[in-house]
Amino acid sequence: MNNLTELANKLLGDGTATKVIGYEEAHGKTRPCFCTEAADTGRLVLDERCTNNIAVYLTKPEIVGGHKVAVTATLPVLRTMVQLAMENQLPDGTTAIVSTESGEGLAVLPTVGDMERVVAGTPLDISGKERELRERLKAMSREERWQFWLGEMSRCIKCYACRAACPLCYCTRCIVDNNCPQWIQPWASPLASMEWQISRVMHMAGRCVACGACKQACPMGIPIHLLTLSLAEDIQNEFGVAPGSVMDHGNVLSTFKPGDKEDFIR
Amino acid sequence: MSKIGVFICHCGENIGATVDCAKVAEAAASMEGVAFATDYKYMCSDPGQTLIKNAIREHRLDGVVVGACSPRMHEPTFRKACAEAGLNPYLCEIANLREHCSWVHPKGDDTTEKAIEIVHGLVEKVRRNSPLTPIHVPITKKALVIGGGIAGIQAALDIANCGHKVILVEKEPSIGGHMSQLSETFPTLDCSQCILTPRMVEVAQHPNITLYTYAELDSLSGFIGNFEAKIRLKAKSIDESLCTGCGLCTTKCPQKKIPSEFNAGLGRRTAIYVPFPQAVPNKPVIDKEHCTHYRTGKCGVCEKVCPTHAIRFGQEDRIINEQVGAVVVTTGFNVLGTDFFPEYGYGRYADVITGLQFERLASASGPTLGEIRRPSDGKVPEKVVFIACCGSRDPAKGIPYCSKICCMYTAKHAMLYQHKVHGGESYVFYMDIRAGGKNYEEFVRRAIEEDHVNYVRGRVARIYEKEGKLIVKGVDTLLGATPVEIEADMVVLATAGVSNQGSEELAQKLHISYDPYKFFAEAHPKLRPVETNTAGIFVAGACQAPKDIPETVATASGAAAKVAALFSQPDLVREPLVAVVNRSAPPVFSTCVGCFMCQTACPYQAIEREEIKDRSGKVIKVVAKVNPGLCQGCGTCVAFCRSKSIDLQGFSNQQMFAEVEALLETTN
Amino acid sequence: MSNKNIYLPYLMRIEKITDEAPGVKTFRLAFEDKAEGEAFNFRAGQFAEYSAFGEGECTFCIASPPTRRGYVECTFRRAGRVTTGLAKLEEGDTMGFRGPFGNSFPIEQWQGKNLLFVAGGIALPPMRCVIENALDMREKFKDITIIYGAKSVGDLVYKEKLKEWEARPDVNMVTTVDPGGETPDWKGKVGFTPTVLEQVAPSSDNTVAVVCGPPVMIKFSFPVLEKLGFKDTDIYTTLENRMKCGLGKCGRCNVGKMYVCKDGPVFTKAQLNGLPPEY
Amino acid sequence: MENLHITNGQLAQWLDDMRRDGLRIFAPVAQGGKTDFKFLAEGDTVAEDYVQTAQSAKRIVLPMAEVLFSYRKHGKDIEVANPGTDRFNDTIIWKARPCDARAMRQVAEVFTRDYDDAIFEARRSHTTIVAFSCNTCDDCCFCTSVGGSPGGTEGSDILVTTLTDGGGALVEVLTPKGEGLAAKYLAGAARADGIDKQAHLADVRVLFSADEVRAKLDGAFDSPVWQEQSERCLGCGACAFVCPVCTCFDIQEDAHGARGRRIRCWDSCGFSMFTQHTSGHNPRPTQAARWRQRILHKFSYIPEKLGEAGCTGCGRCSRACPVDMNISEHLKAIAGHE
Amino acid sequence: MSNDNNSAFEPRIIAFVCNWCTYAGADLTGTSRIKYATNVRIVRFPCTGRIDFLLLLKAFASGADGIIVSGCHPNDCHYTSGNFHARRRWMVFRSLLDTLGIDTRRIRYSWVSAAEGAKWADLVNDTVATIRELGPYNEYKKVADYLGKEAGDE
Repeated sequence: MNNLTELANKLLGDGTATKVIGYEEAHGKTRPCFCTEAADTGRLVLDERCTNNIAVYLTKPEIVGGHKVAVTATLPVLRTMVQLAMENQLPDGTTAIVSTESGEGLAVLPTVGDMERVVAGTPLDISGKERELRERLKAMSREERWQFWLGEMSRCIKCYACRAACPLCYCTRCIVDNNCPQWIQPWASPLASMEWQISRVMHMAGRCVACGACKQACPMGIPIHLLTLSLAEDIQNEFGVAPGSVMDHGNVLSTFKPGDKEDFIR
Repeated sequence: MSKIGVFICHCGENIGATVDCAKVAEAAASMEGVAFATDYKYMCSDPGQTLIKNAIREHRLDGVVVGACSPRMHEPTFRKACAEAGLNPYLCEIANLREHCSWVHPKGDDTTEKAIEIVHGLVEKVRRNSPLTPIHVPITKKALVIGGGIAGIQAALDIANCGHKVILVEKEPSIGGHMSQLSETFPTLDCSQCILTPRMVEVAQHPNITLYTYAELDSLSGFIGNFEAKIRLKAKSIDESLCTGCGLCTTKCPQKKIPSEFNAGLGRRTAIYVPFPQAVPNKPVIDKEHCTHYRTGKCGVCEKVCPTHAIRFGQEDRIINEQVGAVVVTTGFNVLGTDFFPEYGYGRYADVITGLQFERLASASGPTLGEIRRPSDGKVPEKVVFIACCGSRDPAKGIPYCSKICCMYTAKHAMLYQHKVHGGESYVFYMDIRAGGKNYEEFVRRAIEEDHVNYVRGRVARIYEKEGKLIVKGVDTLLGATPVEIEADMVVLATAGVSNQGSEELAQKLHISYDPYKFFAEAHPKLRPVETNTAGIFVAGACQAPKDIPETVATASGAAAKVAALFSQPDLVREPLVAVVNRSAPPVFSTCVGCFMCQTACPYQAIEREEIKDRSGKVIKVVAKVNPGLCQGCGTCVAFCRSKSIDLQGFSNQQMFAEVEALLETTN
Repeated sequence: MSNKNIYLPYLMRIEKITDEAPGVKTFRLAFEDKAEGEAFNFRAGQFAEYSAFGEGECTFCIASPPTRRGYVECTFRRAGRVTTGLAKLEEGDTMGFRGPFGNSFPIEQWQGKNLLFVAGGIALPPMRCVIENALDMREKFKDITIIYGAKSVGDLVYKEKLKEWEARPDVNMVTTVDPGGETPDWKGKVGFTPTVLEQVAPSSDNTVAVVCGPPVMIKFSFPVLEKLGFKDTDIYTTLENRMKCGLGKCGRCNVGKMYVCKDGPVFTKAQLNGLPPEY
Repeated sequence: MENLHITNGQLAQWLDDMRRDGLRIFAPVAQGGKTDFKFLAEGDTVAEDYVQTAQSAKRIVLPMAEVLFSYRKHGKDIEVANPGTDRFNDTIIWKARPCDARAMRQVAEVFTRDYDDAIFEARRSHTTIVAFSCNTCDDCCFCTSVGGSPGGTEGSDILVTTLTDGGGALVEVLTPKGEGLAAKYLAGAARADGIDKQAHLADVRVLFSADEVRAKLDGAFDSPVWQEQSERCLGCGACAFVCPVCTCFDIQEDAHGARGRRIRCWDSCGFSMFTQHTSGHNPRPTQAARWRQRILHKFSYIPEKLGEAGCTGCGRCSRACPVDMNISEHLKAIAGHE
Repeated sequence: MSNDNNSAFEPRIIAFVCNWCTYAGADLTGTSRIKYATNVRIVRFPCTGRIDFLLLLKAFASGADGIIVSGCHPNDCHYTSGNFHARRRWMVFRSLLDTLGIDTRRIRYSWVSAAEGAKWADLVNDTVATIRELGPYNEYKKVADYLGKEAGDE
């Protein structure tokens, strides 16, 4: 029995949790799984292959209703949990299980405060391929960017996998399902898809933890995470709020500073 | 709405000469949902209004667009007319064809076309209007005044004299505030206590005023007309009903070396004390921090000597609840201490004092009985230097603002010194003399010209002690930055007026905003100077910014008038143009998901949490709810809400969306 | 291969609007194209898709009976975008109509039997069609009993029809409102519809029952009927699943092996027993 | 109908010729890390190395969004414009998979039963499907479990089987439409003789029996299996939108003032809003109920009508699913469920 | 991207303004009889804080060539902070639009107080001139009419 299984069993056993949301291995990848009893926990894994953001389940009454939940949290998942807590969406008594910094051991974070401390000590770093893509996009002319995104948006099939996979898209009724007025055309077309993405990204402003779940979920391979990443970076530059960090009060868009920049206002 | 009436006003020539009004009406008649359209010379005239009313009745109109002057002009007129004809007034919209069209464009097809499009936009908007009814909020006609200085006293008396109950809360053992500490007041030099004391007594005796001294606000909840205040009555350790205020305890108390707050640290008081002889109420409190009994369990002299057995050592703080309809915040200000100024000795030199301390020296009730004697050795100073703008107007000290009162009181201090110490020499170092106010400039001139106070324009760089003298080194900028050095016996610093201790905490309890210096912020600096952004909470006096007595009293009376106006209504009637969080049938209840980000965006604390429960009382979800008593209808929350669960009545998403699309429709 | 665009609605002129209850209206619609109107046939129980141009399509039954030709009527409650759009229309305005769709009440098979109609609230319209159809051929049926209930007096729809039916000697008309929903001058019964049904206790002998109403009313009425001895094959109701196309294509109203828009909306209780409870 | 044997050069030439003639060709192209169908434009290269396109070619006959009719309001009158069916152009779907071609039949069944959908019919009649047999497959493929084959001809107008030994391709001309195309572009091609097509096909393992699944599903409505399987399902529409068989659609309004259009657009039974009434009542309120509907519809309800599963085993849903809702794994479980 | 046919092109501009400052300022422009271009259509909002970013997109989709968003100067907001919230929203929104390649030059943000009648006229004239120079926003309009053009083909 590995450490994770042991720990999960302990939490299930001592009543800390009645359901563990974690990852299991399947088809050469990992995927989310749910354990409610010791017999289930043997399949739990937690390593760098775990890329789904399973915090998405924390806002689903069907999953968490009537349960005390423990989540085996990767860093993006943990960031999400802290953000969810700030938005009153983290179910009471939710516990996080994380790998310790060395990667060897496991730690239990029983409170949001504990989670915040871990998150605060691990700032987000946008690098590698994402950085490259972002730089490439920046280097384009405006017209080129428009053509680039128009091309990408033309491939969108409006399946809303980006919405479904995003743990911070938890609205009871999404704006696209609101037809009074019909803010966004409900069918797939470049404009409707672009308007949807603009809405999604604006709604993510200052909230997105840059986990990349949206991109990973997109069956068409549209790099929509570039939009949230770009915005997150701009917000960090402008307001000093880093993606994945939590403001103690409100949100980037629900607060302001009297001295905010206004060089674009004439 | 689909029986819209459109009424195009010529406004005489004002619109008619530029816009083809008949054509606009004709175009409007063919718009979807329009049942009736006409034009008329003067819609706002009686016949014009009658025309609208008749059309509403005759065509059973369910919406009206009046194309006329700015809605800021006649929207109320036309809405009233609609109401008189039985149409909900909020189903009437005004198309601005004058200020936004005929007056700014030349006569021509483009202008008429624009007028048609403006009308079209509003027709599409009004088709989505909903009938609204004004919001009635009940009012508890009792006011809470926080702070018993002159501002609080004035506000309490004014409100009480209007026949309303007032609760006045003061954190010190006596009301009176800073004004009771002052000697004479500028520019009349009348005795501060002489004019204040009668007001203090009036407060104590007023049947409409309940006075709580040695008390502080614990918390405030609710909203305009309906606040609940929790007030902490700190334990005075006496039974006030038994105490006669004879003062025997204070004379017998063995702890006599406590610096007196009232005397700004220049005098001493006992542990059981009345802050000053004219205190209201004139009953002592025990300062637990210094009392031997509280510290060691011994002593108890006061208890023994008290003839009425009024001492209560076991007394505890008490919290009382008061329902009030309005709150006036008059918590005043403070002055910086001398220790704030390294260049002037960090407060180490006993004879470098603040202006407030000088007031006590000059006061007949002060520690020197009104004689100017220096604190260190009690000698009468022969040379006194007054330094204005100590801290004020000094961004480096973090106080860029002007403390406003210092110029005047410094002139007064110098003048009082000259009056009391004949042959004495006084110097005032200043940056600018700001003496705006009735008889103020004359007062300063009198100090200079009649009392021969030496005004030196320049900064003092340093003060140091040398052989019992304070060496004041500065420059005279009017003499080409000539260095000036004065051997003074005493230096008085006009230290900056700053916000009172705990003001930030209080602001947070009250949900009112404050500026970077923690002075409370008014709702509008010009037009709403005594209101805060939280409806029903008013501010007055120096808690907003340093103010002199006349201004303090004026704002206090202003705030009182606002309270009286609020209380003069049977209930509070508000425009229904407020935000609303949607509600629907189970199982959805509301599309609000309860993230409460809207709460952080609302400038008015108008968004509350509502628990939605099932039949058994179990909470199913917690959603936002707008308190219509507090909401001012700015709509910031509406634009912020991700799921569009909040909408603004009168400017709803559907209305604005339709108006925008309609204004652009002809291009499609 | 037919070249007809099956999504294209008939254009209908609104001839008459009746306010039935708060938020509830009845439209009488006439075909813009007279020839289309003359060729139009339907059966009691069928439904149609009604368009408010600019808002979309919405599904409700045809409320007028097929025996009265030249017009169709529909009754709806203002709820979502489309019904709100419809409610804004005025007499003389044009709207769209696509239908008739679905199956119907087998009214021919009921000849010679007693008929019991139990309806609640806004569900009287689908019933009205079959009631009037039956009344128009009154001699073919035995006793006709109508039990109709609503939340309050104000919520009763078809107030004129109710009076008309009440006045007929050959109809046993019972109206009821939920407790608390009565007005001082209310002369009908007070009580929930299933309860009143139990009180009235119509005989199940040689009787078919048609039950239309909100899910909760149906849920409580079925056991009462069962207790009264009605067989599942003699109890009819209509399902109101969400629909879009009405043509058995869009997939929305699929319940088990049925498409409510094509195989329904009329089902017997016996049929419902074989369907997953997804309605 | 005949079978032809063409060289690799001829195969390439065929495509080149059609492109040169300006035909509308809908073919797999690598884009954004995925291979998907698109109308070939100047410079596009038809993808070679891939198992399956992200989407099926379904949108040629059932676009993601299409205008059903348009209208204009004039006061109280409405003028409706039927866009007609003569606006469509001939389209060749190049390199469809046999599973896609087979799915077309099921899609067509929906739009032609009871009421003929003229718009759909017109689109379909303008479409020619040139399918390519699968030489390779992956773990998500399971056409053989649902009655299909990597070399199945059903639904195709022409089926091309590239020969794995590099010896060109077998071209099976299956319909008159296919014949027309072959006559024009493969006029000189040799007749195929003795080619063992089977030898060149991918080996798609049979994972379960569709009949067994169907039999199990008959009494499975209340089974806990739905809850178990769907727990991780996120409720997005990716599976339905990439599915070659799914046809659920929505009818929506595109209205701007006096003008408007009625639009048909894709929808999915996986969305919670799909069945939700205006009142908020939802006959399928949980993801478990929606997952059950998806499986029952494809493997129980459709077989009842068509005699075969509403699934051709293309495996796209499994590949597209962000949380690995692997359909064959679930079906295997159902087949083995007691 | 300039337009060959600029002289014939009349930009369609829609202005989103707050009731208390800019709307009143535009009223003052009228009262002062200062003339400006007819191209602008004003939509009145209680506060800039109320203006939804989607409404701006809707304006472009409906055929606007340019947009003005204007409200109270900082610290002058009738509701204290609506304009501050709006300012943040527009900062973030602009950055996103720019990432997407939407032409942010076509959205003009301004503060116009109730006393700045002349500034309003200048703002409108200036915006009209800018948009005239940029030409019609065909890029966006073309995409907006996707169903009419491309989907019919598919």
